[in-house]
Order: sequence, then C-alpha cells, then structure tokens
Amino acid sequence: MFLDSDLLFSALRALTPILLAALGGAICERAGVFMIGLEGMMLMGCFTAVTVSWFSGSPWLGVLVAALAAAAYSLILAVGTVTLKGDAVVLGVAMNLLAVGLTGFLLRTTFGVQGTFDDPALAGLGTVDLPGIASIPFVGPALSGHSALVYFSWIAVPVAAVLLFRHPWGLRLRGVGETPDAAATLGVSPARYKYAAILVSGVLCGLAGAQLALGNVTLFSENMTAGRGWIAVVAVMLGRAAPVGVLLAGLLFGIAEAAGFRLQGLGLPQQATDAAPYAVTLVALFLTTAKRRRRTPAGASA
Amino acid sequence: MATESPNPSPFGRVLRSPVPFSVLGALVVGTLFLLATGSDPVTAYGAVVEGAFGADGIGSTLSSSTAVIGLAVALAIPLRAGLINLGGDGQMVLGGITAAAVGLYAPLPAVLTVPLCLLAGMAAGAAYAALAAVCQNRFGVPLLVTSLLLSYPAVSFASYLARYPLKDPASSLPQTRRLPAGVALPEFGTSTVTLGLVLVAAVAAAFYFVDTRTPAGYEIRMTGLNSRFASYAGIDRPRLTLRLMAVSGAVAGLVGAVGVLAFPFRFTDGSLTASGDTWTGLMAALLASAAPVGTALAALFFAALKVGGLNMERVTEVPSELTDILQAIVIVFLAARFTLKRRRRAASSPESPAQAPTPAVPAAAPEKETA
Amino acid sequence: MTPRPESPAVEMRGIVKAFPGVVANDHVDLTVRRGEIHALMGENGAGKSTLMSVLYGMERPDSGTVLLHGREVSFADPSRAIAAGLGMVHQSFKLFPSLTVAENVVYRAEPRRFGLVDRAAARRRTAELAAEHGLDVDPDARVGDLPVGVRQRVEILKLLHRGAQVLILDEPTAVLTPAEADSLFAVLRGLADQGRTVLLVTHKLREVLEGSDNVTVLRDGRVAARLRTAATTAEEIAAAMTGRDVELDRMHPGGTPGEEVLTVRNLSLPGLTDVSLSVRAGEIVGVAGVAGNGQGELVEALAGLRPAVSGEVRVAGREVTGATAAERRAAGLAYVPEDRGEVGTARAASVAENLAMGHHRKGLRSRRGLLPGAAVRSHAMELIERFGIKASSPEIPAGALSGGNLQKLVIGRELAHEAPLLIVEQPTRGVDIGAIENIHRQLVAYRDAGHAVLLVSAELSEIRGLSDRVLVMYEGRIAAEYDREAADERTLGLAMAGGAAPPSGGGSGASGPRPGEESTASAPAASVPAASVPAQEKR
Amino acid sequence: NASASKSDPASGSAGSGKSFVLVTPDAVAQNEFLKLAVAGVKSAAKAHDASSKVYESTDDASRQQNVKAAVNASPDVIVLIGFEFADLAAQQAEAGPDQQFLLVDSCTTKTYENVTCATFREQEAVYLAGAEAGLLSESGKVGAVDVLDTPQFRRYSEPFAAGAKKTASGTKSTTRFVGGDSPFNDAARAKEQASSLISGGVDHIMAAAAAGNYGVFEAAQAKGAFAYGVDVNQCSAAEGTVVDNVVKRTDVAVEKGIGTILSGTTGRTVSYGLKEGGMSLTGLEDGVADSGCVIAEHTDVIAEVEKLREQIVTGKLTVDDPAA
Ligand SMILES: Nc1ncnc2c1ncn2[C@@H]1O[C@H](COP(=O)(O)OP(=O)(O)OP(=O)(O)O)[C@@H](O)[C@H]1O
Ligand SMILES: Nc1ncnc2c1ncn2[C@@H]1O[C@H](COP(=O)(O)OP(=O)(O)OP(=O)(O)O)[C@@H](O)[C@H]1O
Ligand SMILES: [Mg+2]
Ligand SMILES: [Mg+2]
Repeated sequence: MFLDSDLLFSALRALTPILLAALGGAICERAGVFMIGLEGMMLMGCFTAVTVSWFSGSPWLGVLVAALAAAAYSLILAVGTVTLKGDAVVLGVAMNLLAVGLTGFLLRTTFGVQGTFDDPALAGLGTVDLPGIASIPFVGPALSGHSALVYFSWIAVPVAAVLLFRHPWGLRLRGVGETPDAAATLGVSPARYKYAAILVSGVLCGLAGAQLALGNVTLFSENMTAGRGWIAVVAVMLGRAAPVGVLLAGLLFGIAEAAGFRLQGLGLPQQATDAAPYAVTLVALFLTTAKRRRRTPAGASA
Repeated sequence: MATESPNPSPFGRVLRSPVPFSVLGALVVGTLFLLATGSDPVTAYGAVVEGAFGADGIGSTLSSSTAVIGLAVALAIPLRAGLINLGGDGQMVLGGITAAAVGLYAPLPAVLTVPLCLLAGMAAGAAYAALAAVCQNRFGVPLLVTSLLLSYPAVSFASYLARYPLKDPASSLPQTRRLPAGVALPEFGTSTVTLGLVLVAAVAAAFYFVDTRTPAGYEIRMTGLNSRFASYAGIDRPRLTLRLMAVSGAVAGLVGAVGVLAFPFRFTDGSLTASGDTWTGLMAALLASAAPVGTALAALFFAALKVGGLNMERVTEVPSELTDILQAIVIVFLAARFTLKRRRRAASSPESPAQAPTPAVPAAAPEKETA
Repeated sequence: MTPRPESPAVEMRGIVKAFPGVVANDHVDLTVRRGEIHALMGENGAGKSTLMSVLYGMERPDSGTVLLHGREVSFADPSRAIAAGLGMVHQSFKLFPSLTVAENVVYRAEPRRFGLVDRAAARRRTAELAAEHGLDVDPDARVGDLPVGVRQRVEILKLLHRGAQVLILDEPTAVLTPAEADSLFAVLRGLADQGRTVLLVTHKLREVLEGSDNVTVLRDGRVAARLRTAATTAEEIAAAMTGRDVELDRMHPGGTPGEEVLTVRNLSLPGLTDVSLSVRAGEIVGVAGVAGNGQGELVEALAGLRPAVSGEVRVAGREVTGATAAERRAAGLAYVPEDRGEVGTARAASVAENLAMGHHRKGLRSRRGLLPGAAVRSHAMELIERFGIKASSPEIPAGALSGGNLQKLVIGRELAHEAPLLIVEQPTRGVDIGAIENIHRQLVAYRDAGHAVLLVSAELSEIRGLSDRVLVMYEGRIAAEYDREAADERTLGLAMAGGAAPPSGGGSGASGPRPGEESTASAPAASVPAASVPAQEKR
Repeated sequence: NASASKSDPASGSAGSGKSFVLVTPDAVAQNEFLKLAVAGVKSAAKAHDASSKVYESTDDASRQQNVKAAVNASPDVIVLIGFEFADLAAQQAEAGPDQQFLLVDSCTTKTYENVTCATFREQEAVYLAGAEAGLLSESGKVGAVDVLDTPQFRRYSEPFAAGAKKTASGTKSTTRFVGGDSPFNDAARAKEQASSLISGGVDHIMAAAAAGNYGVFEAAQAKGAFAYGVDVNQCSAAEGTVVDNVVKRTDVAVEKGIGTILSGTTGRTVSYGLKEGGMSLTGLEDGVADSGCVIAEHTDVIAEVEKLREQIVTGKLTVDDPAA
C-alpha cells in the first residue's frame, strides 16, 4: 500500500499553495514579467491571513485580506519593473528577502512572539466534503475533505487556461508579453496588462499563503513558505507557463515529495528523500526540453 | 545602466547613481519603523554603525564579508555575461565538504594540506557548476533552473557525508571531525579575520583586472550586453558559459573551503548556508550589474549592515530584522533605479537603455523560442 | 469610382514636435486627399516617423492641428486613432511571432462568442479579407514561421480588419524584394481605388515614382517640397531631400579580379542545396534573390553560424568547412550582418566598444595580452573619423546612433579588419540616399584595394551598381550567374522568379517565393520594367 | 510575551554589580527551551541581584559575533546554550581564562577550569513518554517526527520507541524527518510527515519538530491520533491530542549552573536527568490535573510510568543515549 489515497490526499494538499502561486507566476510569465518573488508574496499572504483571522475570528476575512495584502505587496514589482523599468530578477529576490524580514519583524511587534505564532483559538479554513465523491473508494478520500481553497485551486486551473488561451484578455496579455510594442500600437497598454498580471499573481500568491497558513496548517511561522515559491517558479518553467502544464509539474513535484516521505519510512536517508523531488523535476525538465528540441529542428541557437 | 564606462570618475558616478537616494530612502523608511515601535532612531543607527565599524565590530564585519564578497564575486563572474548562477549554495557546500574531507584524510604536512584543501574545494565547486553549464549547452535547460535545482541535491549530499561517513562521533551536531591541528588558514592577530579574506580580495581584484584590462573581460561584457552580437563576432558562447560557470563554482567552492578552514575548523551541516550569504551575494552582484568594484562594495555594505544590525539588537531592543528590512528596501529602491533624475529620462526613452545586466531570463513559453 | 469630396482625408497643419535637443517636426503641413497614395520622403532623422506618430496618436504634437476628413481630431492614444479609421504599419513589424496569423489580425478587435475569442470567426474573417484583397496567407500559420513578405501582408490585414480608411505605412518595403514590393503596391493601389487613403514613408525613389500620386519631402523637420509624382523626377526629389544634387544609382566601374579568395564547393545544409561559388580578390560578387531563397543560410554558413552538412568552404586558401566563426575570421573573413541592431552591435555598449569587436584580440591587444582602454578609444576615434560616423563621443551607447550611423559603424568596423574577404548583407537597408552613396563608395574602394567582397542584397539596383558578377539564388540553389554586363534587371528578375532554373520537381513549394510565383504567372514581362528605375535609364 | 523572551538590558537593579550574558544559538522562540533558558538567567539575576542580557543569534557568524561581544562585555558568567557553542566555548575559554562560561546542553571535549557544563539526558524522559505511548497505543504502532536526522534529534525518537517496547513489547515504531528547505519552520511539511505516519497506522507520535510541532499536533488532531510535545507544556496547543510533554528544565540548569559558578565551583560537568529534576514529563509533575494534557485522564498510566522513573532514577534501568 505504497500509493494509497492518504498519500494522494497529502500530495494534493501540499500541492495547493505551490499550484496557486505557480498559476500566478504563469500569468506573469505570459505577460512578459519574470516573477521570481512568488515566495515573498506567499509569505506575506501567510502572515496576513493568520493575523486577520486571529483578530477578526473569521478565516475567510483572513483569506480575503491576504489576497489584497499580497497584491499590494506585488506592487513593488509592478512599479519597479513596469513603471520604473527596474530589473525583475533583482526586485523579485529583494521581495523575497523583504518578506522574511518584514513578517519576522511584524510577528514580534504584532503578536509579541518570535518564530511561531500558534494558538488553538486561531480559526483555520475547515474542510469541505464533496458530496457523492467522498464515498468513491480510493479516489474519494483523496479528493474529498480538503479546504475550499484547494477546490478553488482546481477550478483556477481551467479558468486560467480559458482566460489565457480563449479569452480576449488572455490573447492581449500574451501579445503584451511577447511584443509589447506591437500591442501598444494597437492601443493595448502593455503597462496596464503587466500591472494586471502582477496583481493577479499577487492575489493568487496571497491565496496560496492563506491556504498554507490556514489550510495546510493553522499557524504562522517565520519563513514558513520554506522554498515553495521557488518550486512554483520551477513549475512555471517546467509547465511552460500554461496552467495545465503548471498543474502537472506541481503534481509531479508533489507526488515525488510525498513518495519521498514514504521512502523515509522504508529507511532511505532523509537527505536522499530531500533531494528526490528536485532530481525528479530536473529529469523531467531534461526530458521535456529534449523532446521539444527534437520537434523544433536545428538553427534555433537560443 | 551601471556599466563601467571607460572614463572613470567613480565618485561622480556614485553620486549621480541611485545609490545615495536608495540608502537615504531606506533610512527614512527604517526611521518610520523605529518611531512606530517606540525606539530612538539615532541610538539604533548609531549602534549599527558602531557595531559594524567600531573597534569591536570591524573585525566581525571583515570576517562576515569574506563569504559575502566571495559569493558576490562568484555570482558576478557569469552574470557579467548575462548568466545567472542560482546554485551558489550547492557549489559552496560541495567546496566546503570536499575541503573537509581532504583536510581530514590527506596524508601530508599541514602546510601542504591547506592549499590542497582550497584547491580541492575549488575543483569540486567548479565541476559542479560546470555540470549546470553542460545541462544548458547540451540539453538546452536554462542555466537559472538547472543551477538552482542542482543545488539542493548537492546540499543534501554534503549533509549526508557530514552525518554519516565523515561524522564527528563525539559531537551531537551533524558535523565532521575537527581538522588536524594546523590545517587552518592563518588568522590576523586575535581577530576572526583569516587569510580567506585576502584570498577573496585577490579573486575580486583579478576579476576587476580581467574585466577592465583584458580581451577576455571585454568578450564577457559584450556577451552580457548582447549574446547574439557575441556569437556573430566569433565568441563561442557554450564554451564561455562552461568556463564562466566553472570559475564561478570554483570561487563559490573556495568560499566553502575557506569557511571550513576557519574556526571551528570543520564542516557543520547547514552552517555555510544558514546565513543566506548566497542570496546577499547575488543581490550585490545583480545590483552592480556584476561590475567588479560595485559588486564588492555592495557586498561589503550588506555584510556591514548585518553585523551592525546584530549590535543594534544587543545594545537597543530593536530586533535585528530591521536591518534585513533596510537591506531589502535599499535593494528595491536601487533595482527600481529610483533617482530624482530618472523620471525625465524615462519619459524620453521608451526603449529603456537600462538593460545592462541582461539577466537572461529563460523563456518559459515554448512559442517564444521559435525566433 | 474615386469620389473627391471637398475635405481632404488627412490634413496636418503647422505640426511642431520637439525632442530634447531636436525639433523633429517644425511647422509641418501635410495634406492627403481621399483615395490617393501619398509618399512622404526624407533622409534619416528628417522627421517622417515622428510626423506619422503624431498623426497616429502615439506622440502629442507641441502645437499644430490634425484634421481627419475635415474634422479636427486629437488622439490620446492609438486606439482612438484606430477607432477613427486610421491604421499604421510601422517601420519594424509589430507582430506577435508566437500567435497565428488570424490571432494577429484580430488582436484587440476580436470576434467574440460567449465572451471568448471566436477563433473560427477570426479565421474566416482573415481568409475573407485576404481573398478580397489578393493577400495570400494561411490564417493558421504562426507568424514567426512566415517570411517577411507574408508578414507585411499580415500587417495590412490587421488594418483592413479594423476597417482603416487611412493607411499609414512607414518604410513598408525596406525588407521586401522588388517583386514583393510590386505586389504590395498592387494591393495598395487596389485599396486606394476603393476610396481608402494611403500614406507611405519610404526611402526608395523608384517606388515613389511608380506607386504614388503625390510626394511630400521633409528635410530637417521642415517641408522641403510638395510634388506631384507625375510631374517630377527622381533627381528633383533627391535634391529636395538632401539639399544638394545627388548622383543616383551610379554604376560603379568594374574591378580587376585576382586570385580566388572564397571558394565554395557543393555546400549543402538545410535550406541550401549544392551551392558552388567563388569570389576573387578585387571582385564584388552580388547575390540576388527573393528573400527566403537561401541567401541567409548561405551567409550564416559561410560565417560559421550554421553548420554545413556537406561540401567544402575555403577562405584565402584555408579549408574552413567545419571551422568556428572565430577560426573563419582568423582565416580572413569579415562580415556585415543583415540585422545591425540585434546582431551587428551591442546597443548598450559604447560606440568605442562596438568598434573594438574583433580587433580586440588583434591590433588592439598589447604585447602583454591586455586590452588597454586608450587603444580602444583611439581606434574608435580613428574609425569615427574615417567613416564619418556621427557620434558625439565614442563613449555614448551605440543604441543612441541612428540606423544609418549604426550601419556605418558596423561596416567601418568590418572594413577595418582589412580581411581578404568581406561578406556584406543588405548594407543599405533603411539607410538614406546620402548614406547609401557613402557606403557604396566604401565598398568599391575596399574592392579596389584588392579585397574580395560577397554582397547579398535584395536591392537590384545596388547589386547591379556594385557587382562584377551576379549570382541569383532560387530555392536554396545558385540558379544563375551573370557577368556585370549581362545582368540587366529583366534577366535578374526572371532568374529570381525561378525562370532561369530548369523546372525542378514539385515547382515552387518553398515558403518564400509566392509573390514571385504570382508575377511569373501573370506577366513576367510586365514585372520587369516595373523593376527598373527611370533615373537610371537616363544614365 | 515577546518582551519576556527578548533581551532585557539592565533588568533588576544590578545592585550587586554582577552581570550575566546569555547567548542563544537561534532566535529565542524558535526552540521553546530557549525561553526557559532566558527565564533561568533572569531568575538567576534576581537571585543574585545582578543584571542580565540576552544575545540572540541566527547562524554561525552571528554566534561567533555574539560570543565575542559577550566576552568584550566581560560579565561574571557567560551562558552559552546549545551544541553549537562547544567549539566556540573552548576557543574563548582558552583565550580568556578569567572569564567564566556556563555551557548548557553540551560540553567542550577538553575540560577547562573556567567552563562549567550542564547537559541533559533527554533520552530518559523521552523513554518515559514512549512508555506512555506503549501503554496507550491501540494500533501497536508509534512514531516520531524529528526536525532532522541528527544524533541530537534521534534522542527524541529512539528512546521513545524503546520506551514503547518496554511497556508493550510488540510495538512497532517509525521515524520521519521534516527536512527540506527550512526544516525548523516548516509546519506544513511536518504535518504531512505526521499524516503519513498516521495513515500508516501510527496512533502515538513524539513531536520533536521545533516549530513543526504544531503541524504534527494538527495532523494528529485531524485524524484522532495522539502526540507528545517537547521542552514545555504544549498541551494547550491541541487539547485532547497532546498526551504529555518531555520537559527540559533549561531554566533549572541555567540557574543552578550560575549559582555553582558564583559559589566558586567551576570546570565541572553536571548532567541533568530525571534524578536531578532537569528532565521530566508534564504528567509526572505537580498540577497534572490542570495541565490540559491527555495523560491527566490516565492515572493508571501515570502510576506505571512513575515506577519506571523510579527504576531509572535509582539506576536499575538505563536508557541508551543515541547521541553518545
Ligand atoms: N523619442 C525620441 N526622443 C528624442 N528624439 C527623438 C525621438 N524620436 C525622434 N527623435 C528625433 O527626431 C528626429 C526625427 O526622427 P524620426 O524618427 O521622425 O526620423 P525619420 O525621418 O523617421 O528617420 P528615418 O528615415 O531614419 O526613419 C530625429 O533627428 C531624432 O533625433
Ligand atoms: N530614445 C531616444 N533618445 C534620443 N534620441 C533618439 C531616441 N530614439 C531615437 N533617437 C534618435 O532618432 C533618430 C532616428 O532614430 P531611428 O531609430 O528612427 O533611426 P533610423 O535612422 O530610423 O533607423 P532605421 O531606419 O534603421 O530604423 C536617431 O538619430 C536617434 O539618435
Ligand atoms: Mg523613421
Ligand atoms: Mg529609419
């Protein structure tokens, strides 16, 4: 019973924050903004969600404010790169660093604790059972019983795909990402679309953070995103900035990680299971890139 | 655009650059934070400066900056050609664990073991970084991703070695045994500053020299500014990528080895990476567009800020996170190239000429590569 | 068919637009009637693009008024201009390479269904417009895969889809071959006949004389002349543009060929089949052909940027078939690429640094292997002086130079190598008449100094004016070779359309030569006089 | 209570003119036991009418700097807490023979006249917690979630398994390590690890996952399993789920250590275990009834475990130290 519904359940739950952030990253990528600050925005979402849920008693208000706060935070990148033409990589990394410092500082000043804020009275998101599905053997227990944001992330994938590839907004956004000049001459403001993409990714990262801090667990701890934003960045790349691709990339990573946990149980050293998901992702990248290269014949000296 | 133009008037350039504005802006924001939390900004900032440059602090600043400058230079070297190496952690840690293994097992007198450790650490870092370059050259996977992803297994591998084969049985910490007596870099007086700082400074100087004075440095810069131009002119980009990454990894490995050859003279799992020097170094390099002097200065500044922040926390009650925030704000301002002058410039040049560092961001969308 | 209402389609009055340090438009008046093709001419930097940007709402004029069909307008941004029936094709294509033709055409004016893009309708609409105006394109093709000629059609389809009544085209033919340009003009004439108005910015006198109804010439931001095409000559226009008499399309005297410097034998690679050619010292060999017939592949293969599958290449007696770009340069090859901005220079680097490329491991390197800044600078000063590059200082970024000066920079740098073999691609594309003269003189002088030159150009007059021998490429092969005397425009035109080659297998299946196909089929004879320049025939 | 854990310069009147500096290896609240250490140094300051300061470190570089700063301040006692300081203490003790050091939780390999060590035998209390688990487990499977696979953390998993086997011989045990990018803070990952243990049938989990403990508790709570906390009473974090806690009285070690140094006895190593009251279980202390811990309802179990404690205290039973 190596691959059981519990493992799948865990993998799906662990996947959610990464998936939401990666969707945001994919939208930015399509808009021509290289978004490396997912981690920082997610962490801001974590902190805000916990803070607002704690003071208001309403986790959903926490989710809402987390989305708004992360979006506000994403303005650093929007103003920095779009308006002031700064470098997206520098700003993104700076946003990650700033978020760690800022949430740590605020944790101390707001809650008077350091490291972790956890309280049984902190309201989490709660779980939702999917009627009808919950009773299906194997699949049911894995798919049902998640928080509402988990289901939201599943819906967000097709919605984002349709938005990007079928809706006029997506067509324009992709145009902006590829040739901003061309979009501008047709009256589409690249700046406006880039702002929109960055803000949407902020919202998604805020939700990712809220899910991590109020759904996956119910607490805030410093630097609790623990590299998930980076995994999201890699998922954007591996998934070729397409929502479904991002989902598959995230799933691959999530399953590799969940399987790694199991392998620990079978006596593999912790270091091997730590490294496994990254190695699997790397191999997947090689395979997909090699396949793509074979399809596009020579000449393309990237 | 922070390309170092050949007509040098460094001070004028610094003053006209966004640096003063950014530092000032960060100080203002920091002051707001301090006032909001009921602290005295003068005391706090005074403690930062005293802690970083005072008689007791300067040693700490210099020893901290050994790693930060080293990594900044390591990452700046490929960045000068537009290549982002995100795998500094892995390369440094491999350099460290290799140096530790060599130091423990090399059957040589200490005088010979030390340089051997350094060389072995550099070789390990170089080889591992080169692997990322090969992945890009051979398989077309962007360097940014391969270097990042390769870093994790390297850290895990070193951690494994430190916890099992090279473990110090007497310690509860996951660390290797202590290097034999004498297998250490000489220290300056009673300070924690070691010869490592001199080595790192030498590397930075060599980088400066190559960058400004040699044909190779010129080729690297041109590749960073326009890689198609470079290939057109006959610069072999895959080979350059391989070499730059190898050098970068070697320097990162050197930093790891230097860390192991300094107190407490062993490889402790996690201790090289815990302070996040790789990120700080990367920021310094990115901010300076990988220009050698700017990179080193930015790295020194960040190291000083960190050391000073710790002193501020000891002296006042202000959490040292404040200096992390200050650092990030300086970076944000700098990255956004916030100067008072820039707005006018931006209005008149729609095609931003500020693309100096050209961080080759990989195209994720498949279609983008058809060109 | 063409109604002539009272008010002109476009009227610009007293337009002033200044940039820091430059008055790009200085009280410019421009009147364009409905149904006419109006040409706007002038040297690089004369203010043509600026004027069109003002009309299109991309730049706000400092003063002056714009009237459209008699009504005063003021566009805050291009989308307002588009809504008012204006459409613009820009100097460089503004397309999305990864999107399909249909997507490019309907961008920001998408047919919708349930709020989503109706892709079937977009495809249908594109196909209908294309058929209606004789613009042959596949709506499902990715624009990135298309040759430039077809991309130009996509640009026009974009305007038509938006129902543009006034079409602005900024140097639309700079990248087109004569045949492609001719078919473009046929389309434009058809549009004008339907009552649309065409405003055309160009440097090419031939097109203006044959395709337009009226000409406005700008010089230094002011109107230098307003001419009726039927009543003017090329000389008159050129004089108005430059303010002096210009010797147009001069036939330069031939050279005295010596030893073979470049030898290519049976070279094959994707896009190139069994190419053999040679260039001797003291000789300019021109390579003519419709874009996409293998010239690009040939040049890149010779320069070492593309691997050969079979065959042999020798430069100055050295075998370099498998050599890298660097080794070829060492063997004696210099190369002026087609794309000076993206390939030939690093825009963010200084002029001096751009001029140093390739010299940095040769003349500029000191005995100790270093690259002294002083040497780079003095080298730059020397070339700036020698080639008349207009740069305020060698330290300014190359990106600040105008296109013509950037081209001089690249050519100057490559000529300065004094390499036995120079490969030049499209040396005068987008460059004004004065600069063209200068560049041509330099190339001839280089040849006369005993070097071999391989010139690839889509400009037949340039090929004819400079070459000692002319090769015509068609479908990746050398289809024909002519001596300078035999290479008249009619012969070349035929050969470029495949007329000189033995009809091979499946005919013209390649992506490139569709326009050529058209002109051969309809009237090869008719297309040929169209390709000749009246000014030249007088000489 | 951040200010409580924060450095508190010049606390007390310092009438005696004595001063103590505590240097922590990490930010204080990261490991609960650091809070106790701070409390210990404070109550020592109170007892000796001295002043106290706390320097918090985050990484090796800051540990070195803080120790240096402490040495420069030359207080009466420098308290260093954690394994991380073993090398540093040796170095500084050698350099400054007049400075007194109290090294808590580890010791230098060589002995120095001016270094007093206080170490803990965590394994003894963990063993008792395991014994409770063995008695309470219904599935016969217990487990542990550790931060990392290090000897230090194995002290929390291996004795737990041994204790469970002692009271229920057929008990099976499994250990998971949080690992990953940020192992000390990754509660979500710790939760997944715990969940996977529980779905494998484990119903009692020793949580030694630092900040990840809360994740372990959540996982247990969600699936009706039980967990054991560390360092302090963590039962309130998940009432009805946390059975008991392995309490490490760092405060006792610090306070007593300072006391012995001031009284002139230096250079000794004191090991704190069940016998010395340095290690304990919440369930074995006074006030179990109000502790909010599950163990409060199982007085029979407490009685059993009490017997085991007696055996350990009297030396009849020795618990293996995995870190030894
Ligand atoms: N964005 C700008 N900022 C500053 N000056 C500009 C800008 N755009 C144009 N200019 C100036 O305006 C003048 C006219 O430029 P414009 O691009 O209109 O010339 P043009 O006639 O289109 O030239 P070409 O034939 O090369 O396309 C130039 O001399 C240039 O210096
Ligand atoms: N952002 C700018 N700032 C200052 N001057 C500019 C700017 N953009 C363009 N120019 C000036 O405008 C003039 C024309 O520029 P443009 O890019 O149109 O060159 P061009 O000659 O038209 O080249 P090409 O025809 O090859 O595109 C040049 O002299 C250039 O210096
Ligand atoms: Mg123009
Ligand atoms: Mg032009």
